[in-house]
Amino acid sequence: MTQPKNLPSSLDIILHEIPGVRMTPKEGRRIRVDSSPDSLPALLELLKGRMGFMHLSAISCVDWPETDEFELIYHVWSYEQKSLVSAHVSISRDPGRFVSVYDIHTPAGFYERDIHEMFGVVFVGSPNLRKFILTSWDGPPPMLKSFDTLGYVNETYGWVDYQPDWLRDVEGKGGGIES
Amino acid sequence: MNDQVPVVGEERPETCRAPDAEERSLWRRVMDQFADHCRSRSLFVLHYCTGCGAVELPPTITSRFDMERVGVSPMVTPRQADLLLITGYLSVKTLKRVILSYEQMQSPKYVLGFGSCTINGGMYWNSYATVKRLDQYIPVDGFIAGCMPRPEAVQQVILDLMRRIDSGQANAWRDYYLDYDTYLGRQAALFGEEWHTPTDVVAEARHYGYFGPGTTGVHTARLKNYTEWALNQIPELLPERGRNEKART
Amino acid sequence: MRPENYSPVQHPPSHEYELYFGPNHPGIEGNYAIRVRLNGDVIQEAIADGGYLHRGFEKLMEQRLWIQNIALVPRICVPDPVPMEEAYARAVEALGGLEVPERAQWIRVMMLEISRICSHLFTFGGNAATIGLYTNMFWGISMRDLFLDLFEEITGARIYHMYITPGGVRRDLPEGVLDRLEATLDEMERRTPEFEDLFFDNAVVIKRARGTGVISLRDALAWGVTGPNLRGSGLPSDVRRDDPYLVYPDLEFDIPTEVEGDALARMRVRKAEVVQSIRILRQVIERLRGIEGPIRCPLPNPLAWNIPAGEAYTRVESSKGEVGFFAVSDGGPKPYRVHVRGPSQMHAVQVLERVLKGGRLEDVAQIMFSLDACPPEVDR
Amino acid sequence: MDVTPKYKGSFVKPLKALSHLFREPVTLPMVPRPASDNYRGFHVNDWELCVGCGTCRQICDNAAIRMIHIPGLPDDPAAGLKPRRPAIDYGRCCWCALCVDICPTGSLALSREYVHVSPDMNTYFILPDEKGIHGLNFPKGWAKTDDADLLDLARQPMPQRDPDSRGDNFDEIVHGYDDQAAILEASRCIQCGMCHEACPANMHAPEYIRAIWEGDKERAVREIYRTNPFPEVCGRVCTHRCETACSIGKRGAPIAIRWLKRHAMAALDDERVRTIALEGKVEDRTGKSVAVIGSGPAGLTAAFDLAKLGHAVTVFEAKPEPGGMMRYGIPEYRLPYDRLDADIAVIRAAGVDIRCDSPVGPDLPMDKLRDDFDAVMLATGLGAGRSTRVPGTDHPDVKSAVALLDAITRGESIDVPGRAVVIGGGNVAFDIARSLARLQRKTSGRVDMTLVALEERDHMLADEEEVVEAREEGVVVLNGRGPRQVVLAGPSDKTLGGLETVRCLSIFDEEGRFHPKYDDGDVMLHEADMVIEAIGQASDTGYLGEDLTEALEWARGRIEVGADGATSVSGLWAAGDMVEGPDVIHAVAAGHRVAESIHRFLGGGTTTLEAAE
Repeated sequence: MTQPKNLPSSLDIILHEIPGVRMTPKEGRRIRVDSSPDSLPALLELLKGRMGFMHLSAISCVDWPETDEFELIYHVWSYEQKSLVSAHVSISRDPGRFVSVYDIHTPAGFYERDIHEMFGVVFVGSPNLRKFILTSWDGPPPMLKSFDTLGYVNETYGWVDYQPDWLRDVEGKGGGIES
Repeated sequence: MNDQVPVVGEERPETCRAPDAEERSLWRRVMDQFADHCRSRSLFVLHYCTGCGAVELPPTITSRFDMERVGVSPMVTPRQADLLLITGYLSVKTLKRVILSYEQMQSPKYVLGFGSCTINGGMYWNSYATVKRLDQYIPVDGFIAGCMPRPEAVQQVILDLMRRIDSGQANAWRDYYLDYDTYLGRQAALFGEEWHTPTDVVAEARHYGYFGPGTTGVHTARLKNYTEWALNQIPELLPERGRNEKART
Repeated sequence: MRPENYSPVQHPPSHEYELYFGPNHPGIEGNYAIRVRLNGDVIQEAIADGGYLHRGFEKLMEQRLWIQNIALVPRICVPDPVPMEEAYARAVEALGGLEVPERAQWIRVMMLEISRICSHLFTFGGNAATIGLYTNMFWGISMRDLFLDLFEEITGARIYHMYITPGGVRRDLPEGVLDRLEATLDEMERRTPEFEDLFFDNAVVIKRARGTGVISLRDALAWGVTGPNLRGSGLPSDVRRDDPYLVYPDLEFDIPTEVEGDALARMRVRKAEVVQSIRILRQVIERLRGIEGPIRCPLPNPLAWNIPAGEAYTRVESSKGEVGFFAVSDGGPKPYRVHVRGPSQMHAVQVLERVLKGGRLEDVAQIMFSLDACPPEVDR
Repeated sequence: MDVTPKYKGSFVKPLKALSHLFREPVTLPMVPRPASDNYRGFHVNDWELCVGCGTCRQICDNAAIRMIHIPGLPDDPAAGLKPRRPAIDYGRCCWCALCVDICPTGSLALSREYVHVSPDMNTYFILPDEKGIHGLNFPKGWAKTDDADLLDLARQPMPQRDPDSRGDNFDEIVHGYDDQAAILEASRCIQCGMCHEACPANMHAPEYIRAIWEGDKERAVREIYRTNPFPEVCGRVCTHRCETACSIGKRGAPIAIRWLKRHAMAALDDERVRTIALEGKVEDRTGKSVAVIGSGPAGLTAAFDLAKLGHAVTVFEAKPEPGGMMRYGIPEYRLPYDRLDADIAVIRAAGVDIRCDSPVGPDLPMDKLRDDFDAVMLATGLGAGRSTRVPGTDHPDVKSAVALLDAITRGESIDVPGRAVVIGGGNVAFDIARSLARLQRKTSGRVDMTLVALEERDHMLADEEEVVEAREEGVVVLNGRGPRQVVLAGPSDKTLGGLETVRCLSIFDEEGRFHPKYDDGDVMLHEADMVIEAIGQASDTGYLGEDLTEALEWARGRIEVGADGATSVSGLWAAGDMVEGPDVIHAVAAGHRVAESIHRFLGGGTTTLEAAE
């Protein structure tokens, strides 16, 4: 089974109905779609309703501090077209707020909760944004690029200071661990 | 009962200590050694999969590597378990449950750390979520190298532990009583000042005869608030408290 | 025992209560917890509670070189590590434009399928144990161990192989390992009827598992169920077939399905998948004997390896469902971002919460096992 | 829920499990099984092979490897040996074996031992040797294989002229890497730093290689100029001690560090290079003045450093152009004069006053220099050729290589001999042999050039590529032969007939002194019109004057100096070939040391250019 040749063109027709959307076919059943934040729910709705992109494979979030943006990527798969559309939207980092797509794709519930936990993005309308993984965490959202995990670790936990016999011998001779 | 529930405001500074071997009568020494021997031949492992290493426990317990032939078998409740296997990395969230489970186990109890993660952080040395050194939070009787240790290595560490129990050398559990204040301090540093557990370790330390200078201190002093709160929650204990107060006045 | 930092609450009526199921509980797979609100023994509400195995993988991967991450990825899913390696390697290959040599592709398929069998045997054992049938567990685990021996021979490690690397695999197959794999497959086939008798034809199993934890196809699609669980509800969908990778298009295999969508159906799908995996492996053995060549494309010096900026989303069919890796490179020596989509992220949280509702307390463990949820994959 | 009762179980079927009662048990004995052939157990490290490069530490994802300095192990920067070995923290290790797959020497491997049990945490930090963690000599498990090597052991080929197109001209042979090849070559570097320590001038090779890999040529040039004001020269003719020490070279071809330097320099225009080179130049003048005698690499390096530190530096050069041996010794096909000029232009731009055609002597007495300047540095090199002094060498057609090379550089017309023999096996011998061969081809179209070296082929003093390229150009290289006498064409003919050589049995005596032994039975005559001696040079220090020669301390014909180049006479320094050999980069290193010492002497304190950065 190969990718239907007409998929990009038929997608194109649909995508013309939504403002602010650009499509880039990529290799191997992957299509990248860049969307404006406002158009995203309509885009997912259309993809689901008209083209059968009903499986929300994942929502990925990428932190771009340089442009002060969060990039959200919605990966939707169509069991009929056997293709994956990755819809990219960029939202402002402060405040990181976006609309939930839970009413279109149920799995979004978990992914939005996860992104909320790890990046601090608030999804308006998401059914459950309570903490799940980081219940005993009160620091900043750890996946932010600004969070320095090694720095935190050095501050919070202790390391073993090994003193094996061979090391003492070597140190006695003037050697030792090199920095 | 007096031993188990310290009364609010009551100072009991004196330490107590279980008799050393030479102080014990011959009969007791023989009986203790016999008990150690029996204990080493029937270790119940708490069924708690704390990390990746747990995936090698089913093979260890089941037919192929069959640890049951030396009396090691899984136990579902901490109350009846002797051995707590920390099978790899511990997230902070899990460590809380591990400490709660550990405190529920009856002494003497043993802890084994599996693999790199329990020794010095392992693979996840720069992860914000996992604890780097297990022995800072609970006393550990032994470690195994590996990531993860294979069943034969697990067998060897358990056999080693059995040997040490048999010869009366596996006594890390006593450290928890003797240094409870330090352990509690480290736990609280990680979990926050609110941290407390339902088990009254100080009273247990008295009970087992390992109430030392390090058992109480600045950190355990904080627990009094919670003890008082607990006493108020459990009505049956209240007359007890009244009686003690009366006796004091 | 009361949970830590407990605060007093108004006691509910005695027939309605809340129960902490896990993380320290024999009936739970891995270090995971479910809070259930019960009326009698009927579950009113289930709330999944994860994070006990959280290590911050996605953060850690941003701190390590592209090559160093091959050591990290298998640890995302303990019972079925190979698909994680494959998904990561393929993401790097897609970003870096690497071509995997043919022999390496076949070896990778072999690894993936052995891993699938191992994982299914593990689940089979665990699932039986939750119904109280320990013989199955003993059989399943010791059968799996024979495959782990093969892993050890090929990769030098039993559980975490760290064998698949971007561009191929790390070592060629040792001499004669294909024969031993064939012998193990023979043994597996010989044992399959016994497993059938012991488990699938066992009245206890059928009574317990039939009609338990039912997911209709409609719900399965809506809730994002994938893998054997989705096929247990009737949709013949498989990433290996729909979004093919490696040499799967050259292989003949069926996609087994069941229509009931209950715990039993899901287990039957897994059993049928093991048969298909054996079928695939026999073809792989046949082909591997005739393919010589390099096992890895030339890689740049791993200490000076910048991958061109871009992004890639790769999917792999693991024993638990669809694994997805979304890797973003900013042109640097380390990944800018890797997002791991584990199938259990759906199965163990939203799906489990929904399926448990209205179920019975004693079925919690069984349902969780029948969904083959893998907690480390949820927590990452 | 309505479910079709498709399956109907039986209570009897599971009883089949009872048949297992009579099967062989799957249970294994309770001893650790032997692990598989490529098992990843505990580390083993062959200390004989390990060079202490620390690449394992770099690749380790878990920071589990620390390098331990162990006194008593071989410590030889020039050979790329560091007295340190990796120690592994089994509280971190994940047995991914990337350290094994990247190990440049192949010393590190994983054994098949996998049981280590102890309550003592200190036992989890181990210093692996070849016996393994418990000294039990378990067999090796996961070890390096050819197809799994993570390092690229092959060098990027260097495009260069083929023998046909280079044999009759003095155009540069090497073309230099293009950007792509340079990045690929730089990417092979594992940043172990062996080259840095092996380099006499301690050049920051890892840093500039990394900068080239990142495409940042400016940073590369900046790193190069931190320690070397002759990058154009050293990028071409350096004896590259760094490449000898390179860890990759232990099993493969070392990184082409020299050519990468050449590439970085070629990538920037001279103007930009000058700006970068003069960064950090002190603006304030100190008011002190320094005289440097000789404009070779040692003198000019010191001059450059001192000028950057704010001193007024004047260089006195006897010859018409600056550069010393770099110009008058090294042929143009190896080092084009315009590239040398580029380096010198940078030094001039730093404010160094180079006065050519100014020999120290009657017109410019040494005493006057010492009076006029606050400090004087001698860097006059080895300008005079030495003779073998075998019979017949006083013949006018027996020439010194140095003098001939000098004449070729000056463009003086030479009577190109139809047939020539060169005595010597060093780089100078090849320089003159190849230069003359070019002239032969240019004038007569054919080459008849024989080079006679005392050393065997495997122990030639010259660089390997010199030997190979000379042969390609038609030079006949004869090894293991020593000169016996220069013979005349006939008993009455005064013209040169050729050179007689004998087989050399050994070069050094038991005490390691130069004392060749010959087999007098094996004599060969090489007919020639010219014999050139290239067996070493001597310094001509006549300009010093008798008083100063008397005042200085000498050792074996060379001025004795301290580690910082200061002579026994206050205010006088000496460096370069006249003090110690043998090549440009050593001279550069010596120049730096002298500059630092002079700077301190002039009251500059301990501030150095390195520190000023």
